[in-house]
Amino acid sequence: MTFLHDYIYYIGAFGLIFIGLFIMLVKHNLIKVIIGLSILETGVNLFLIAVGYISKGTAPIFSNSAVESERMVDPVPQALVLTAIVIGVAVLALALSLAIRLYHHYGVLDLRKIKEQRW
Amino acid sequence: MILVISLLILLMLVAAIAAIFFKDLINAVIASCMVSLIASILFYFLQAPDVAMAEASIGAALVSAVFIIAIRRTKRYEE
Amino acid sequence: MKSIISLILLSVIALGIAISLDKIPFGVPKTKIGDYYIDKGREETGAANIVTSVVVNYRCFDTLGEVTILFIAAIGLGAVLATRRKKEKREIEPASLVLYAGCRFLFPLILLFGAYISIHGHLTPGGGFQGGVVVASAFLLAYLGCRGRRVSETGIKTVESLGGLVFIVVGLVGLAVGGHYFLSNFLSKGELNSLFSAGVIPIIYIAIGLKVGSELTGVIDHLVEESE
Amino acid sequence: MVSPVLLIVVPLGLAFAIPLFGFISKRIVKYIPIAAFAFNLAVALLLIPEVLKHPIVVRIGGFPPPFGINLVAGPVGVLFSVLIAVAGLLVAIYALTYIKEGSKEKYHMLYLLLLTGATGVVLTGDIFNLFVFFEILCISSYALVAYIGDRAGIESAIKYLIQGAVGSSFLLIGIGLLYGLFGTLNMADLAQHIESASPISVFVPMVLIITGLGIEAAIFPLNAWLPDAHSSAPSSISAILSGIAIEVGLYAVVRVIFTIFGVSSIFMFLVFLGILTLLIGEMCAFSQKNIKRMLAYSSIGQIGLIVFAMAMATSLAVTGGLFQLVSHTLGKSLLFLAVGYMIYRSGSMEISSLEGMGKRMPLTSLAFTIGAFSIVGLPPFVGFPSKFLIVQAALAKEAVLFTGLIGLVLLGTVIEGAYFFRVVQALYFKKGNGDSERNEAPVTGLIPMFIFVTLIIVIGIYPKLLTDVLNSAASEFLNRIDYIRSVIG
Amino acid sequence: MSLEFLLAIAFGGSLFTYVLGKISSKLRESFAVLISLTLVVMIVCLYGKTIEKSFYFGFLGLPLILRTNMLSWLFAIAISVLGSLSVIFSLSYIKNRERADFYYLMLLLINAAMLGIVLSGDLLSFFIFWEIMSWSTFLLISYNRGAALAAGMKYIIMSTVGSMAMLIGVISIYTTYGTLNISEIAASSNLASSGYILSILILFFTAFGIKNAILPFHSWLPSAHAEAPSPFSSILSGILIKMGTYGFILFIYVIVGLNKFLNLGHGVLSFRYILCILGALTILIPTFIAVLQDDAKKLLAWSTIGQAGYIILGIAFGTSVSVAGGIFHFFNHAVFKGLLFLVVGAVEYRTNGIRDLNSLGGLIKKMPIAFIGALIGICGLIGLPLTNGFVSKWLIYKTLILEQSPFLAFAALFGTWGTILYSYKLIHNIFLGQLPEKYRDIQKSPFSMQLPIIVLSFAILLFGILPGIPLKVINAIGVSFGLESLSVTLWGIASETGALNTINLFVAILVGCIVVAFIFKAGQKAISVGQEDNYAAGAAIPKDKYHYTVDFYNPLYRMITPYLKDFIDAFYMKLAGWTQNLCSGVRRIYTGYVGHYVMYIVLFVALLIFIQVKWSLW
Repeated sequence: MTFLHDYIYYIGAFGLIFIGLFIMLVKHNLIKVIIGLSILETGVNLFLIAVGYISKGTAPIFSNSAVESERMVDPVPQALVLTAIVIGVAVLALALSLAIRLYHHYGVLDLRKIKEQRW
Repeated sequence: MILVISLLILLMLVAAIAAIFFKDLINAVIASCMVSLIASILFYFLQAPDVAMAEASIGAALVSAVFIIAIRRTKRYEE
Repeated sequence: MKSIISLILLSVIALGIAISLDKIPFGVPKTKIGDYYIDKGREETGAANIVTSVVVNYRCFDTLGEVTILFIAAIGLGAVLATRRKKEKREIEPASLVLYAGCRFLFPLILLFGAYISIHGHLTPGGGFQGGVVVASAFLLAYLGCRGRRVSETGIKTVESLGGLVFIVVGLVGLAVGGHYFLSNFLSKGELNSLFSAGVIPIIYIAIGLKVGSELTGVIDHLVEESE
Repeated sequence: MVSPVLLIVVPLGLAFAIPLFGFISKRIVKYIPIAAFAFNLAVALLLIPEVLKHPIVVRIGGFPPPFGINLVAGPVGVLFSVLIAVAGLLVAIYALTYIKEGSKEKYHMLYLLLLTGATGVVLTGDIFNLFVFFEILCISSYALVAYIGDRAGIESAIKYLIQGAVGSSFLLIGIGLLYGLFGTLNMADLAQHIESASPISVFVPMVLIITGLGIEAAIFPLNAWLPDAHSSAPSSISAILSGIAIEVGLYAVVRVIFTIFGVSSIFMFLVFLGILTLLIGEMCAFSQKNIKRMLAYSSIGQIGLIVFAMAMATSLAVTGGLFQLVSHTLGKSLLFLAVGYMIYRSGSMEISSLEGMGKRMPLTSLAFTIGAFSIVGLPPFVGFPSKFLIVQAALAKEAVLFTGLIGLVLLGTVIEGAYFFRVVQALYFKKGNGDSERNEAPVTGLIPMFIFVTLIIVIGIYPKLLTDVLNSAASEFLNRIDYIRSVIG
Repeated sequence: MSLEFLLAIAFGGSLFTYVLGKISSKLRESFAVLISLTLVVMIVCLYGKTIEKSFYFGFLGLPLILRTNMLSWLFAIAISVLGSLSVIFSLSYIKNRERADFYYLMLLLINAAMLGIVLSGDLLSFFIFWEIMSWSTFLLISYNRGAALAAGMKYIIMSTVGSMAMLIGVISIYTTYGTLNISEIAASSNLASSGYILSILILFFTAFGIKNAILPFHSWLPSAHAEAPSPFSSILSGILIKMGTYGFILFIYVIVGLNKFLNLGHGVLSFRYILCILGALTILIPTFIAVLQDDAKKLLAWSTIGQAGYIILGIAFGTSVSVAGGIFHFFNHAVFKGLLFLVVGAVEYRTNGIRDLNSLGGLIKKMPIAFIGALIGICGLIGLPLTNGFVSKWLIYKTLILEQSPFLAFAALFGTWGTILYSYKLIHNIFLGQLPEKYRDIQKSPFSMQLPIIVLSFAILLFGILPGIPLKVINAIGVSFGLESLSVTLWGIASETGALNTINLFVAILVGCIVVAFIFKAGQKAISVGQEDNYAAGAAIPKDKYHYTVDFYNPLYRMITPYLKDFIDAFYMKLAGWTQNLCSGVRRIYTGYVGHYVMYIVLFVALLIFIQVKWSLW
């Protein structure tokens, strides 16, 4: 149980990261690769938040003065993840628009067939 | 509590793995949407409500919508 | 074959990361910076939501960069998807009545919700980003329900620009009056937990909200525009 | 006193304001980048004397360094800012008439933002802020590579994007690990605490960060995007990507290795990596038929040389590496600009289609020739003193190994000479097959080329212009204690 | 007269000529001649002066030094005189060609750079001027297009290899001695170990050997000389490759010093001996390859390599007589090879670019001045008495025989036989015999072409009859190296082992000529027959095929051809081919499939982590 408590978030986060990377490594379909990218980014975000977590902490919001005595979790990773999420969506949107244009030009999304730029 | 979380994480990983195998890209997108949703629940458990909101609205809703629009304009099935 | 190689490589990386993670125990406080923010954040910024104070004040340069990235994505998307052919009026299959009515009903509510989230970013969870995304999702809904309706591109661009400029100008005013620091919090902090508090934070967050909302709307607009 | 923060904020503000200017008049939009970089150049030049005395630390929002974000305008930062401003200004002038298709407004916005991101990367003193500016740089380059929207551009952009996204994810994981280990994001603060952790646990974040940044820096196994992207982008963007973007990536790698981690044990590995990058770049360029691809591969080779020089980590070597970096920026930007109009006139990127260009576009061909000679390292052009310094640094190591390695470097130079001389021959001494009437590039294209040529020759003849700044920049890289002291106090 | 002023005129003049060319071609030509003549006058004024002066701005903290002494002066005067003659020759040669501005710019730039090389007093400026010379030469070799492009590429690649070797050498010297000033290095080089000096010499001699085309590095030269414009070929062959010779002299005698040089290595394996052997081989093989050539300029190019062998042999042998012979032979070679290239250039000019020896002939009546030039030129080349070539070769033979080096002496003599063969072939196939139909109406060469030919022919005879004039300078150079002084008289050299006195020779040959002339007069008149007046059983004779100059020396060819394959060049070509294949192979790693690229990234990370975890290297 302590093992689960200590590592389950890390396992989840890096599980997502490696699944995302695996998709990007072995899949040929561009949309699939972008899905892999999105999973990878979710994993990274989860990992960052997990780093900042403090056992039995509360959210870093002073909604009223009563909670002050309690420990609060680290707000910095949350700020970082907010930024990272937005960066992620920016990259995904750009990637998908490129995919749409690529499909226009090539008629396929199979990356093995999109090899005009090489060597 | 920890068991619930473990179960959620397991579900999330299963959804992610499922995204590898779906030939129908819409299904894969829905799987990844599910990953995002569960992640946002986990964020909430990790005392990060701001991030949970952002992940839920961006990761689960907006990105999936963008994916679906993109799939509509390209091809639905992976060959 | 390829997946086996990939798995081997990934497991090597996993091993390395595990070694590193061993030094980062889960759930243990490790940072003096976070503590500093929690201790001093309220006095220094006047925001009840420490995450907001970090995002908009301590690390607001990141945030400036972040809205820039979204801005780039919106422009880039426009540049990539730009079509040279004229937009002609096409016959658009109208959405079902339920959807149409629902959209018309929900659209203002969602907008309101988004505005609320943006404005109360320094008090409650949420803020400009989340609010902006909610606003954008309202427009997404509008595209689903009221097909054929388009947001004016000029409007989006203006709001986008103005949002960014407000951010920068607030920063430059800070540079000019607020002790010569860019983006310093030069307005009065006000009383904690009240709407008009935390100096420039609400102003910046509203600007961010407008900017994020308009940018994401622009992104959706560009994507949907040609989808028929 | 001018604040270095203006270097970032003013171009950013102008970029945001471009749509508003666009409502007033479509014409003035294209002059905004010129105004922005002229301003930046002036500010950066004003900063130089002050910075040479002691680095300027700017606190954003007024919070002291480990708690707020800070900018560090040291000699390195200002050197790069000047470089970015010069290249940005000249390429913006070039783009006045070069960019004809697509939405010009979007092009100019993205262009401004790309260089703003680059300036941010070199000035920031916070590693997550570095990540953010790095993403600005990368994402705007993805968009600009795809800007024309033809097959090659889109294909290259998506490939670039996928690799770049993997890289930035690695970078973010690395930053997360560092934050978990040390609880801070400030680079000076990290550098201060880095020894307190066990080397093995610091190693993994270091590898991840180097990989993430190294993708933009085009170090050997990570550089597959470069030839595609550089050859498919519009030539003005190729000039910036090749002249600024990869240099800034390299800056980030070097900054991370030298200042944050301060690991001297990995330098030997980087020396070999640099040599490998150099040889592979030059060999790939040797058998190219496409001129822009050839130039792109040549950039890889040059980056290898710079990595090699930097990794020797002596004062002389880092000075030489920085000098090589400056000379590469000047030379390669000039080459891409010159090639841009040649391709425009001949309608093809094949080297064979450039035959006889010496007659059709004499001034442009001359600019190309001078750029090529400078890249190869022939005197009296700027490439020579930089190569000289690098060779000197390697021989000053007084080790047989380094003498052998410098032999390999110079072998790479011979290959480089071979393919550049071949192109020069094609320009001047082969009969063109098309029309041969004179059709020179427009004045706005020639002015930046002329300024680049002037810089190349003047610095080549009188390298002392640069060496003071380069020396203090090199010592900023090498003295991490001073850096930490100047930031944390 | 300051040296930087001289160089400023040389470089500035070349650029200004280009600018003037845009205005008017007349102006450009007169200005080019003016500049080159000014340089000659200025250098003549420098005679006997010793100046050493640092330039007012340095380069990367290193001072740039210009200096002149007797050695520099001898080279400088050769450069400026031959340079101005070839500019004058170019006036009509290049007149109607396109891109004449460029031609003059490069010609003057190369001359200026060569002056810079010989006038530089430190190795850095030496290297800078060397490089400027290298790339401008490349541009000018490629000027003729066509086959010239490949020749230019070959030249520049080999030259870059040499320059890079030299760059390492220069910087290595700087890191060891902390200075690049030649006289300071010379003063401190005694302290260095011979191993270090040997490695430095090997680096530099690679560079100089490539420029000087000694044997393993010669393969760029034939095509480059053949394809360059003829006035430039004469500079290339006469002066430019001799920059390598200058480097050899500078390093052996000035920087390293003779004593140190002679003591590098032992016996057969001594550095000096190896250099001599290389010189001897450079005489032997290229001379006979020259016999096989059918292209006049190629023939002269191979001959240049052979003659360069004599020079290297003389210099590397290292006695005072041999050094004097080597330097004198350099000077003479500049004169007569310059002359021969100009003659071939004149013929080429009139015959519209024909240099094929098989299709020329009988031009003696049409171009008498050129014929006389060629005759005197080949006399000098062979080393007939009363020409300057005789004196220098005599000095070299004498040393070799006196010092009892049979192989080297044999090589030198045998090389002369080959020289006679190809020289005769050259003059016979161009000027003697019958005039082909198509050259009936050929004109005499214009005056601007005749003038350089006349001047150079005169110089050959003058220095052949009065060798004391240059030998005095050369003796002074030798003395400054610490060699024994020779007793030079105006007519030759007086020494106890056999004096050289050209007056006696002159009288003897005059008498001999008169006797031969009488015998010739007394003989039968030859009957001249038309070229088509051949009997071939009534069949028409294809003129080109049965032209009697075709397959000159055919029996000899059959004898020596199998042994004279240029396997070194073949090896270089093969190497180039391998490099090309390797390069095409390497770039296949960029497969174009993104999955592979992502794999590279992941591989990089995994590899680093694996190494660190496994071995903890870092």
